[in-house]
Amino acid sequence: MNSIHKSPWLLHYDGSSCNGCDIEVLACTTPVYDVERFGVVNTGNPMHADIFLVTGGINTQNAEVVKQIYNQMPNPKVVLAIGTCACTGGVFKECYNIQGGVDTVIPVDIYVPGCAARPESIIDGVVKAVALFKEKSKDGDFVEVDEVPGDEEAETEETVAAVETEGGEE
Amino acid sequence: MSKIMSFTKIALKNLVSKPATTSYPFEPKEYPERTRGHVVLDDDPCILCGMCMRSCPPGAIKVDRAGGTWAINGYDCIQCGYCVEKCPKKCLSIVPGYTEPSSEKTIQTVKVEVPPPPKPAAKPAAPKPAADKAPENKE
Amino acid sequence: MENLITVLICAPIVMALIMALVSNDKVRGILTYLFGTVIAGLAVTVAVLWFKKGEVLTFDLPQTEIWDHAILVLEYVLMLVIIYLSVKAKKGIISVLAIVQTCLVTGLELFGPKLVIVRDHMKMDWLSVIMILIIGIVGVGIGIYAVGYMRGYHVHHSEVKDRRAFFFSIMFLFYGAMFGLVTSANLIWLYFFWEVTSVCSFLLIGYTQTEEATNNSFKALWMNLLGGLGIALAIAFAFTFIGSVDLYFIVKIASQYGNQYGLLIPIALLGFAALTKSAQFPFSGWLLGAMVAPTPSSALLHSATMVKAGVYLLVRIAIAMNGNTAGQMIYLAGGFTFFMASVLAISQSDGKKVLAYSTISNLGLIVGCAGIGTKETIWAAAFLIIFHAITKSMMFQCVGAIENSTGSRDIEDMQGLALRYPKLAFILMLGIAGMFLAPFGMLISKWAALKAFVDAPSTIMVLFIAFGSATTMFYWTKWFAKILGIGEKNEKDVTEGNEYFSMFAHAIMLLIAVTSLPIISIKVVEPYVKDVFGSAVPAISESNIWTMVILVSAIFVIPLITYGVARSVKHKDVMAYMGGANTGDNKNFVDAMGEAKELKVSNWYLDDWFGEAKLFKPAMWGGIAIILIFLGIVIGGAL
Amino acid sequence: MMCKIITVVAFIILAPFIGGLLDGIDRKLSARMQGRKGPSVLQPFYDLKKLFDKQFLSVNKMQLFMVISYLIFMIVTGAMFFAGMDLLMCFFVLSTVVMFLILASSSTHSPFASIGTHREMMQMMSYEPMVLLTAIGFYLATGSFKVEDIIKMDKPAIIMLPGFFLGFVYILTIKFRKSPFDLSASHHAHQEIVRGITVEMVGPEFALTTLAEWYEYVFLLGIVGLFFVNSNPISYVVAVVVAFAAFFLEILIDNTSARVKWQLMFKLTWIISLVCGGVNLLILEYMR
Amino acid sequence: MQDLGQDIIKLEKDEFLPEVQKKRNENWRLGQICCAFVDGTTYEVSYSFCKDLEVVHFRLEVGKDEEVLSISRIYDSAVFYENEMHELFGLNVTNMAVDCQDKLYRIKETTPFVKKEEK
Amino acid sequence: MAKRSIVPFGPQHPVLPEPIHLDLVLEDETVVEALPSIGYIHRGLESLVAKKDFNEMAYVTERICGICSFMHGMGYCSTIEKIMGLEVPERANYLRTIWCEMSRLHSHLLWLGLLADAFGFEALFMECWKIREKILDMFEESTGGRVIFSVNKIGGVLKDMPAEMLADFMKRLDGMQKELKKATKVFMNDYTVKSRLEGIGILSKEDAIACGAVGPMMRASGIEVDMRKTGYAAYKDIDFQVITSDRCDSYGRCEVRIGEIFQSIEIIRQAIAQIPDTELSVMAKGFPKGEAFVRFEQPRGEAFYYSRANGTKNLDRMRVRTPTFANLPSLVKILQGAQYGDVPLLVLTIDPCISCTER
Ligand code: NFV
Ligand code: SF4
Ligand code: SF4
Ligand code: SF4
Repeated sequence: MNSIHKSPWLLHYDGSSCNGCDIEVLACTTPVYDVERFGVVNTGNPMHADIFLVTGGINTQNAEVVKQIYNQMPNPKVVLAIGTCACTGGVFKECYNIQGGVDTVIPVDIYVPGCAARPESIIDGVVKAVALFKEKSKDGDFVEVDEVPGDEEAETEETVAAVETEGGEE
Repeated sequence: MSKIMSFTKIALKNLVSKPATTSYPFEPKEYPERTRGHVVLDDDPCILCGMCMRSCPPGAIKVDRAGGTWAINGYDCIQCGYCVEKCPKKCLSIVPGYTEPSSEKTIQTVKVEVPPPPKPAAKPAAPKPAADKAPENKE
Repeated sequence: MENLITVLICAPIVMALIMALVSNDKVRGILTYLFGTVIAGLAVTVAVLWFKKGEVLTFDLPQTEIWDHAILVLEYVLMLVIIYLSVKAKKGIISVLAIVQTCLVTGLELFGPKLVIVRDHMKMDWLSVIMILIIGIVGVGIGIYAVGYMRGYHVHHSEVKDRRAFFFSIMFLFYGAMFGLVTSANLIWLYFFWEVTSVCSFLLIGYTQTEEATNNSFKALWMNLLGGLGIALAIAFAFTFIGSVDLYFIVKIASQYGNQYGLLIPIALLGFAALTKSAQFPFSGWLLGAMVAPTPSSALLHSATMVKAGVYLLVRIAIAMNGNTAGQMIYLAGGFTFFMASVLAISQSDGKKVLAYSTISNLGLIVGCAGIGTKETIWAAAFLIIFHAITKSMMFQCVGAIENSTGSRDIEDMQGLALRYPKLAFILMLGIAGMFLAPFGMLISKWAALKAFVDAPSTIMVLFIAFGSATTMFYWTKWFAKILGIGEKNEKDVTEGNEYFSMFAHAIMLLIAVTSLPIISIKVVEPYVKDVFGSAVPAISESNIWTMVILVSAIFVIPLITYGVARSVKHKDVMAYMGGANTGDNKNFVDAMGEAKELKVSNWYLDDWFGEAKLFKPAMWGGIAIILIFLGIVIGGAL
Repeated sequence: MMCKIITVVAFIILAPFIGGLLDGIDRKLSARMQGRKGPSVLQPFYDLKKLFDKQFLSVNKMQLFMVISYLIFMIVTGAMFFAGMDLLMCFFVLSTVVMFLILASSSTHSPFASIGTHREMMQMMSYEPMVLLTAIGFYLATGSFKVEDIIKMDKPAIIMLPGFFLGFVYILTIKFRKSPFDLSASHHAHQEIVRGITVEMVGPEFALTTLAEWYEYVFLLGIVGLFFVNSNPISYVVAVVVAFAAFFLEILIDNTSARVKWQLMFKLTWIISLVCGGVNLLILEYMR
Repeated sequence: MQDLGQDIIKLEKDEFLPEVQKKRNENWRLGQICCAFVDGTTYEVSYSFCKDLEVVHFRLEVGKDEEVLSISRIYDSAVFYENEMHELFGLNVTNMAVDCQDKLYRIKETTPFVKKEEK
Repeated sequence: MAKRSIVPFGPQHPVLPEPIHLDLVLEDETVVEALPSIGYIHRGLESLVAKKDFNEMAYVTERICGICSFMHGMGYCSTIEKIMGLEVPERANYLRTIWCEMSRLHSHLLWLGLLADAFGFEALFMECWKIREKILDMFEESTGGRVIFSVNKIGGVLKDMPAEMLADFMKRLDGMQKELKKATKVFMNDYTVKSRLEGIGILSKEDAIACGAVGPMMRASGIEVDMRKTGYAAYKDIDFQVITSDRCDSYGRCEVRIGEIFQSIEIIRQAIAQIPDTELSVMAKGFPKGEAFVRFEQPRGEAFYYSRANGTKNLDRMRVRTPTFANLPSLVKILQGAQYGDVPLLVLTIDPCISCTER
């Protein structure tokens, strides 16, 4: 049933990264690393994406954006935090406008460390993410709506639930 | 002069020549020696002075004198190399090879046997290899 | 039959007089229903009775002499009316046109040489029957619609003086004039009815008596009078060169001898007159201006029937235009108008304006068909007339009803109409689909026309159609797309039952016409073509027509099934994509100031490309050039 | 008759495979032209399967309904063509097909889809004249609009229709959604309208659209082939070769040009249609 | 390391705008505006103007609750700098051509650069 | 009868790698109003001076941006060097120059690629990034990082480039130059590309000054300003001409940047030829006190660095005014009346770097 591992499409969002990780993500799609070998397409549209790559930490403004994009992605989906900033906030974690890593707003499946994360690490991360799909889709009928998995702190869950659109299935 | 399809030559050349793509995950990548991948501790000379901890910009290193451990969060380290520069004992080095992506942010902890109060110019006591580098769960 | 036709023409005129006296709204409504039914009944009876015989009928009305004299007198009355009105509005110059033509015609009639060949004044054939049915059924439908519409109209436009008695009276008068027009064989009679319709149109355009309306009404008047002058001149030529004012005789002679002895001149002049009536460039301005009139008059006069008088006349004389300069003038003017009007329609956001341009454009196509004047093009023209009349009338009514309910007829305000007013939206969508989608009637006709043009052969017309179809598609599609989409539910629909009655009647008529296209072709259009040309072939092979019919059903059945499928699929609602700035309800997003801002999605109007400011003048000049050049050639060639 | 039914059934069954394979070849070749290794040629099928396996999110229910209709009518168009029916009718139905796609995307009230929709309409307005002219060209060359009659000619139609062929290949660039005219759906590269007309199509819906596009590929290449097919059996081989060559040309154009704006597209396309189609048309009519 | 125009010219508030206007008239472009909050009492606002390779720095010293006149009506591009200063430092800039109302960066904290001293 | 639509452009938008939001009010596809909004990347790292000591700040500042990272580190170090009156050894100056130009190369190539992507020329994008990888390899070999280098320290540099390495780099750059010539020709000559660049986004000379444009943006409007001419680092010893263009449009900006690519190679060539053999750094003793402004020419234009030190290990204030910040007003200006299809392109022609802008 699971066919995503052959065609994982990804969406990249630059949280508050310094561009370092950003351009490395882009570099992955270019000739030298060419992730399209694995069927990866950089879609740019959450509705078409399976893997969500976030670079950079979370700040006041982009928290909402990240949550919204996450919610617009159909199941099954995985989230990759690319770079030290996205993992923990990195060197900026003490800045007044940085809440921390991506996991402060949405559940993160794979952390890819590095400042900047190397294309090789990103590829490794994607490969690991793809392996996760096997488990994810086994989790029963994914046509069912599921709330954001609650493996994070309660506070996170609340905020995420707040942006969930209403209305279940028809 | 404007031409149409002026990229044709390059495109066709690319088409017939070998692609620039590496075969990375299938063949390991060879990093240049200077590559700043991750920080390693040679625990022999370390005196747990904490200099590295204080100088680390993101605060990735935790030095616990009492517990005798030196720990680094690979998911927090930005490979800046400042700790390496600052360490009085020059027991840190930054080497190629990145911290692996994983689904948990693990901390590498190294047990460091601190030699008895150092006598100047004395050789440190016989080192006990601190092999315990098993990752511990952080969160 | 003679008597029946007389009644058909006279009854509406009598009714008009009665309506003029009724001031009570209820009574007017009831009378309209009653009279409407009578007229429709008469029209159908005439059609059925005629069909029983199924052959061309030439006849005279009883007491033709009296009629002749009456018409003579009435022509002067008409002239005086025009003079009075135009002088009153300080546009006296217009009356010159009226005086010249009336004097010309009546002068010839009274003092001119005796006619060599006198024939019957009336003629009935398939084309007349088609027209009678259109006027009788489509027209009456609009009349019934008008009862409800005008009520709503005056609620909305309290500033407009309530002159409904006048309105309905003119409407009925118009029915009569139209019936007369399509059955007359005598050019002088035809000319008279023609003038009556012009005046009716003029009066209805000026209904609201605002400055704009008055100006536009006079614009319509002078342009139509110019056309009238064309007929008057044609009559004059016919008088002097042919010695007959029998339309059919003139056509026959001209088609036999071509451009010898100046025989083509009356044909070209009639064609010219038809161009004005059918609002071809450069005369399109009046039809656009006419959109200030209340919608029923737009539906009745300015799309379904009166403007059809122009193309009707052209189809009548088509055979005489086959392959000569007069024909070239007509088909070039038509093709050019078809293309330009469809291009101009793109830049319009006012629903009625779009319909107006589309009307001009489609009339252009019919004109083009007539100008080519071959069997196939006439086949196509006949179908275009039928489908256009039904569809356009329905759409005008629908836009009018939408305006009454929402207070706007701007296409942008029709966002999500399908949710807000499902019934109106259905009519509108059916109309739009009918206008350009495969496999609806208009498209089949257009297809036939295209094929006919290829066979003609006329490269320029083929190109006009190829490009014009593309632009047509653009403006319809964007309107269609607007209707779907999200909108607020449960808005109040003030459309009255009688309006819906008429609209749904039209919808059913449309569907019947589409599905019975092969039958209409065999029973009506082909015999007509055969009668005119001696033989007939349908422009499109029968197998194709049947496939089309099957497709029509498919286009209703398949979406029905898929709709069911789509509904049964489980899904989860999701926000529309707005770059992560959606505030959650698909209507607002987080703007640059950090606040919620309403999203707006509008259609394209391509003003820099196809705007009126940019293209209207060139289109006018193009039309003028075509007419001047070819009229010059025709007249010059004869001299 | 039997033969026709077989062709139609073959079309309905095989077209997705051919279309998908073409898509795969396209992606592979494009990647190679860009100096990359690229995905496997079967990648489009993996993608399709995955899309069907995804959760179905929907912005507006109307959309799915329109998308299914889009697919079905696309198949009908292709089937009509391969059944040897009237070419002009195929084209007319084709524009109805595009209508459904447009309605599908416009039903969502999404800013990006809306711009995509309008560009799609603009594209339609641009290529429609040439499409109609192509059908007319065939009629003039062979005396029939019917595909079954056209393929019975003893000379390939291309001899009479070089201008139409050029024009048609030109507009194929638009229909195949290739640079420089990939304006409304943004198949390749990143575009200001995100995914344009397909931006709100999620999972299965997007899969259906893709499927319809594959059918369209085959249908359009079929028309390219029609320029060459005649009563000589070898011509079929030639037709297939030419269709592939045309496809390759489109890939090459895609990879060697920037995306132009619709203004330029519209202007160029009409001019080319007018010149290629118009001149050839004049000549043909003169010859008649 | 050579850098032209290192000197910082201290200006009084009333001569400030005329000076800026003069620069503008002489076709200097606005290099930057920088605010610093020192000693918990004063803002140091530095304006740099550049022409070709030259640079001139003007310095205003502003008390905590004092106001600074905006130069955004002279230099359009000052808008971003001034809004930034207002949002991050709480510097009162009056008469700005476009006032973002502290929504330039839309941060959670108010005036993060002067927090410690104020609270 | 043009009707208005509103498009929320961004923050997440595939055509822009970085989040920036624009409210675009459109008539058909013509932009009648464009309101930018930033703050999606704002971190507030300038405030870190209160928490990190001035040496650590060198590592923080180079993470302002991963594209122009090197010069941020260098710019910050220069301010402190200036405050403390440190003489940076010449070799370090030369190495800095070489790395600066390599940064410019990589940044401009990156930009060319993104520009190609914005006008939908995927193959060209790939080609540019393919070439760019070679520079990243050089960076990695010389500094140990592909995009963040961590080689600057107060008083000099941390790593040396031995002569063999420099010679090797030069050889590789020569090879690159050939490939680049071919690829950049496409930008300059291709019909479709030109149709997207010529006459798009006109910024006149006067507007450029009024909007405070800097860098290639300004030079493409015919103003000859290049901070490298002030002679910091080793530029005083290097002979080069400032590249300008009078076209004032996107094509001009592209032209200028392409010119600078080749110029950078030339500068590196000169620097390698002249590099002296000295120490790599001088020791900084004590804490700085005072303030200093420094201006450098980043790939995107002139950047201001400012530090104000008070004699403790923490600075009072550190500020970076980045070129993109200065170019934003120009962006707003050129967006007016543009076509929607050109919006990404116009955003890209200022070569935006939002992370620099917002810090
Ligand atoms: N060049 C550069 Fe920066 C700096 N400073 C700029 O805006 O890129 Ni990230
Ligand atoms: S991890 Fe490093 S390179 Fe990546 S975004 Fe953060 S600071 Fe930049
Ligand atoms: S690694 Fe070096 S600096 Fe760190 S605690 Fe050990 S000796 Fe001290
Ligand atoms: S390399 Fe930098 S970030 Fe990593 S541990 Fe050392 S000082 Fe900390």
